[in-house]
Amino acid sequence: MTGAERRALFTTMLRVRRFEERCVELYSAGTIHGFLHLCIGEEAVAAGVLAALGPEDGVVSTYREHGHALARGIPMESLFAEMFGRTTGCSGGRGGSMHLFDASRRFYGGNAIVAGGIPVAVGLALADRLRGRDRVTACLFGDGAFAEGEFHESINLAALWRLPLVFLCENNRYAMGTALARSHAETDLALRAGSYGVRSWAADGMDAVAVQEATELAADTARAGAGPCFLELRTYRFRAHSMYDADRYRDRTELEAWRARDPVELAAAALAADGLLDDAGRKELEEAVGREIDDAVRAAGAAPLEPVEDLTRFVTTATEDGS
Amino acid sequence: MTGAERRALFTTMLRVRRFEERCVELYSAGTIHGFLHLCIGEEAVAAGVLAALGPEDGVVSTYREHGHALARGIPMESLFAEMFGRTTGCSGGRGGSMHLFDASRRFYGGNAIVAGGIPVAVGLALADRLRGRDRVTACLFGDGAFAEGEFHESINLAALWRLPLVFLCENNRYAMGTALARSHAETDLALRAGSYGVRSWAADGMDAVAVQEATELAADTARAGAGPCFLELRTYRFRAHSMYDADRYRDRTELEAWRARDPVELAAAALAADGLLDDAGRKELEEAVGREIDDAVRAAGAAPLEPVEDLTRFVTTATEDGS
Amino acid sequence: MTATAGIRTVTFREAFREGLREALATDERVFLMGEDVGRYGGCFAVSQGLLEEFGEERVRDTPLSESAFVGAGIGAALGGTRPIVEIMTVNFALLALDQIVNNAATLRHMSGGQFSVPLVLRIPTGPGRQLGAQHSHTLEGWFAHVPGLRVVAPATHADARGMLAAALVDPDPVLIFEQIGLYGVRGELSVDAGPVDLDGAAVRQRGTDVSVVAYGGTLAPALDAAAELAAEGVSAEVVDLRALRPLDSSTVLESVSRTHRLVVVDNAWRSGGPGAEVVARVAELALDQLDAPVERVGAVEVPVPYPRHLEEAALPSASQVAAAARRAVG
Amino acid sequence: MTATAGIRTVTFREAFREGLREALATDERVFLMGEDVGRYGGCFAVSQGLLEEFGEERVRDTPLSESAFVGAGIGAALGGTRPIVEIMTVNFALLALDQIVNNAATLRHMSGGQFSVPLVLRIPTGPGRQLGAQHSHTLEGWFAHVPGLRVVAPATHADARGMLAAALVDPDPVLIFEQIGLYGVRGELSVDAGPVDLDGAAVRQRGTDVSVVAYGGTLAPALDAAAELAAEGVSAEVVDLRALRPLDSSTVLESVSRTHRLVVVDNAWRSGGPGAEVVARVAELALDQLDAPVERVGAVEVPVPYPRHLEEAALPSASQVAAAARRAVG
Ligand SMILES: Cc1ncc(C[n+]2csc(CCOP(=O)(O)OP(=O)(O)O)c2C)c(N)n1
Ligand SMILES: Cc1ncc(C[n+]2csc(CCOP(=O)(O)OP(=O)(O)O)c2C)c(N)n1
Ligand SMILES: [Mg+2]
Ligand SMILES: [Mg+2]
Repeated sequence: MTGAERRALFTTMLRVRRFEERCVELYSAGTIHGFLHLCIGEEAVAAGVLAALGPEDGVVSTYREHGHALARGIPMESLFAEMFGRTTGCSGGRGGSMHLFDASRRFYGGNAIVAGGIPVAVGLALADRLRGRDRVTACLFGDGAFAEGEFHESINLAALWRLPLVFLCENNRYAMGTALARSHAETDLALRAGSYGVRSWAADGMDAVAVQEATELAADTARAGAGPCFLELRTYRFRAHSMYDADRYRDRTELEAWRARDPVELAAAALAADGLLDDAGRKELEEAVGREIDDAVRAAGAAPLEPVEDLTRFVTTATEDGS
Repeated sequence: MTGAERRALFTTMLRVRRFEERCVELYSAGTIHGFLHLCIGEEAVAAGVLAALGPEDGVVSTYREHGHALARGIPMESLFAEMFGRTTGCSGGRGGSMHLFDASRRFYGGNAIVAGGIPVAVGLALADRLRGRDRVTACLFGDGAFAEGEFHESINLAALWRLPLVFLCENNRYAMGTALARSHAETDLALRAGSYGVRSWAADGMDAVAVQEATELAADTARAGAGPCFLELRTYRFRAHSMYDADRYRDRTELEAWRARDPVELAAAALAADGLLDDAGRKELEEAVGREIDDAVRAAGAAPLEPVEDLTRFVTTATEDGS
Repeated sequence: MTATAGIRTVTFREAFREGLREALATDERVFLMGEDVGRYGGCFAVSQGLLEEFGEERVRDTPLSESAFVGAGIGAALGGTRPIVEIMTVNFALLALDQIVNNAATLRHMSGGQFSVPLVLRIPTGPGRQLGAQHSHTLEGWFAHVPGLRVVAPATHADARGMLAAALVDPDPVLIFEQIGLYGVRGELSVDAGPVDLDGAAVRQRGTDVSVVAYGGTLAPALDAAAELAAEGVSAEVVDLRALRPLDSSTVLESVSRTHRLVVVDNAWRSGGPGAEVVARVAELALDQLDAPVERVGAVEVPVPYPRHLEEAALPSASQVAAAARRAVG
Repeated sequence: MTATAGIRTVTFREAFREGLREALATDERVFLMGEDVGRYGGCFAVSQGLLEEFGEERVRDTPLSESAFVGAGIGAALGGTRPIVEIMTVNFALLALDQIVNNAATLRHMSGGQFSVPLVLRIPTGPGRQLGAQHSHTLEGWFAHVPGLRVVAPATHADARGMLAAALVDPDPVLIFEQIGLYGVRGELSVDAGPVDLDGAAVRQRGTDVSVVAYGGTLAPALDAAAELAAEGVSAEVVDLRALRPLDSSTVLESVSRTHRLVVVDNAWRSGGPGAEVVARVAELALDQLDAPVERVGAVEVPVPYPRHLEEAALPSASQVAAAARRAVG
């Protein structure tokens, strides 16, 4: 991987980290509402996975999708605007944090039902196969989703039909307050996925380079017609499940051990070691990201709210125009 | 296994076979209605599995459960009566062929939603654990059910909680008209079940002795607290999926190859070879079974229909007495 | 299939199949998927022959995985195809409800109008075949509750033939509830039958004394009841709702404003069935038009029992409809 | 929790928790299971502390597997225990509908009365927290459609405290819909509060001019509206349904026979919501008592939007109830 690519990964992670830190402030200030799930600690997954995809590929994600959305290239301004409920939001303000969508970037959300996006991803891949299009669909979900029947039905279907799909399980070891070993009789998720006859392996989810390389391999395999791949990305969330969570179910020492492998700082250190990022460069980048965020928040905050008269828009095509 | 036990298995299989043959006649004659799914060809599973269980153990089955019900000891008369819709039926006539129940024998049906009984079986096993009772629950289902999410959620739950449960997958290679390899990316079901961290193996489902021995081992393991076991019983249905099925999706040569391993005749031949059943004995048995069926059909046919005024009984406890 | 002067006699099954064949033949984006739609020919033989004609990529047997293949239909619709997904019977649709409610019905809205889900779900339904409590559900009312879905119930051969094409043109999800009990019923169909309008109820028989509102599986008993009533000198108007969502209340209201009496018939358990909504709309918008208490004819509130005599007693019938109409007429 | 002379002030959350603790303490067959009910303390902190008190066999965290653990609750109920299963919110109950409809509601009937399913499902519900289209469903009406289920919706502290004990005594499945928005609301509760009757609506406020029928999450806006109306000289009677199945229509009919005007309020989409059934019963059984068109106040037929101003506009409010009552009074 080139130095430029590694720097790009780092930049993405930094943007995600600072973006979400700002989200926390805005939530506390009462500017963002509803549920807010942060991926702080998991930025390497977002950066690595999305860097491995092409613009024609599809992406299906969960309610913990800020990082995926940013890494996919959705502008910060439209993400903030979405969370502010403004018309310039990436979902027109209708969705909020859990429902980020962007048709132009084939970003299919933003699904708040655990595992609910997985069958949809199977269908996107099926459509590509049927229409003879050379693209893959990347489907992101958590370790908790792996316990849902919908995941199992879906991976069997995708494997059976050898669809161009990559299952990306973001294993942060918890589903809300439930630890992996309290959700799964067998906790080696990559091993289990292999039982569906798909290529399946795990990668270090704190290392963006490893994530990108693994995802590239998986995507290439799927694209080549060898059927879906499953990738378990082992990571950890540094913050609570959502802004409502008092986070009483985790051991502080466990958290600290994972924090020692902070993906942003790991990448920074590696770049520094290879002479690709010095203190001045880091500072410059931080400032640029800070400005990007400030500008985005300002613009999003100035964007209009949808008039109440338009309430029934977007229910069906017939009501699209508020009629 | 003793000769007496082997003869008992054979007798059970013969009773199931002749019982179902009579069902076909009664269906054609318009005496039995609704859906009727036969297990002809799969009798070794019914005989072997049920012989391995004790009277306190629980049984959960599917709509293809005549054999399981008979082998569990539910009298023929109450099974016929059920299919005739009579009050003396094992479900009071309310259920029909797909919904055979018998509380006194811990036979929990009779579930017509594919995989729908599996979570219930998990709960029965959980109750035994919670109440400190030394029993196991046997859960029977098909190869098609293995594709349903409910199966996967359930086996994970049972394995996670190490419940005294035996999963018995009656793999007859078809789910209605869909062959195993068109339902499953990986067709080795026992292998896949093993990925849940449960003991899992396959047995010859045309050999009642093998089925009984495998089930005994599985039940003992589960009873001993080692968690659930999964058993794949490889078998074949000789008849169509149901009485509605024109059976156009199977190759006749495949069918004939399996018929050559008819479980009833295999067992008869083995008994004969070991001097445990001669022609006279077989004839005597056939006659006894024939009489049992004749008597049962007659008694069932003479039983009363429920008065229409009682229509709303059995909805809730409050309506139990038709009030 | 027999033809005379532009009209032929077909079964509902043939009418549905003709719609399917035409859809597959005229739009290469269309495909059919579901349990046993291919090799088996469809649980009710509706798709018989289509696998042979269109191949297994476009007539696609699925594993038993209702949630996954309905969700895959949603994704495939998002991906630019036109999936027709068959759920073998409505009883198994419970397993796919999350996908239908939370994705199919909702994606357009949640995305601020960016995404359409042009999915067609075919859902055979209808009790009355002695299949017992788990296989006799009538649940179209549940789906009709959900904004973002369109719910139709063809009760004539022309609707059976033509609703699919119209549904495929709709950029939003359409659920077609097909009456299993009608599949074998023969009736006339124009040789050039084609797409029909999905919106709007239809008055199937004009009358002046009482409005009988039915749809799908209850249109036939409603018409039978009307015939029975006619013999007694009671003129019943029979309205076929055709669609439960959007519900065309104006046709119902217009009819009631002439007859001043209302009987609503469906196969669902009475409490909270689709009939309740029809009654509620009239009570809101045309209360003063009613000259008699409203009558609902639905299923008795019991899981459908297996024995024929109890099943018959549990389900609505033409004679119950006629009796209700008589009470209304007073 | 503060106490004076036999009365203390508690939140709904505390009232629910007290019911749970009592159930676990007094009957060793009782256990609680669901996603995050244990270590997390319950998604809404209702079961906080119970794991520590009763141990992990009886306060049982489950994997994300709604169908399996609800079905396991059914099996455990059949097996002689008294499971209380929490579905984290009603939005996820869609994934368990098959188990609820086809097993919990049906096993007694299908087995000819041999089996009881003494299962209690706790289902937090209620929109209005800006959670968007997938997390704001109001679906208790669907469950109320199904024979074999009992569906209750506590709207007072006494009901929150006492319905669980009554539900556990019931040999059939009981679904308790808990209003998330009420959890933090304080109110008075007797120190010796205990089981309450599960059947029967309650008149929460007497009035003479109009009957406002509500339950669960809409009782508070209904009472607020009544206060608003009282200030204008309109006397509204407020009926709390308490249970949606069985539905106590007699209390509603009795009220309407005095006020001659009806407003029904629920949080569901109007078409096919539970309010339709209330209206239908009145139109069937007491049409001649109505002096004005019936009014329904429900949610606008749109997936619930995220932004506060749109969400507020989509959901029913006290002022909408008051306006409807004014229209009814004329
Ligand atoms: C079907 C369903 N059940 C429950 C929930 C509530 N819930 C939201 S996130 C979550 C945990 C999911 O864990 P995981 O899949 O590991 O993803 P993570 O949150 O760790 O990213 C739960 C239980 C839900 N949204 N959907
Ligand atoms: C959830 C569900 N989907 C579809 C059906 C219709 N159906 C009944 S049996 C069956 C095939 C089941 O196959 P398998 O599990 O292998 O059992 P078998 O019939 O071979 O014994 C199907 C599709 C059903 N009853 N339930
Ligand atoms: Mg997780
Ligand atoms: Mg099979």
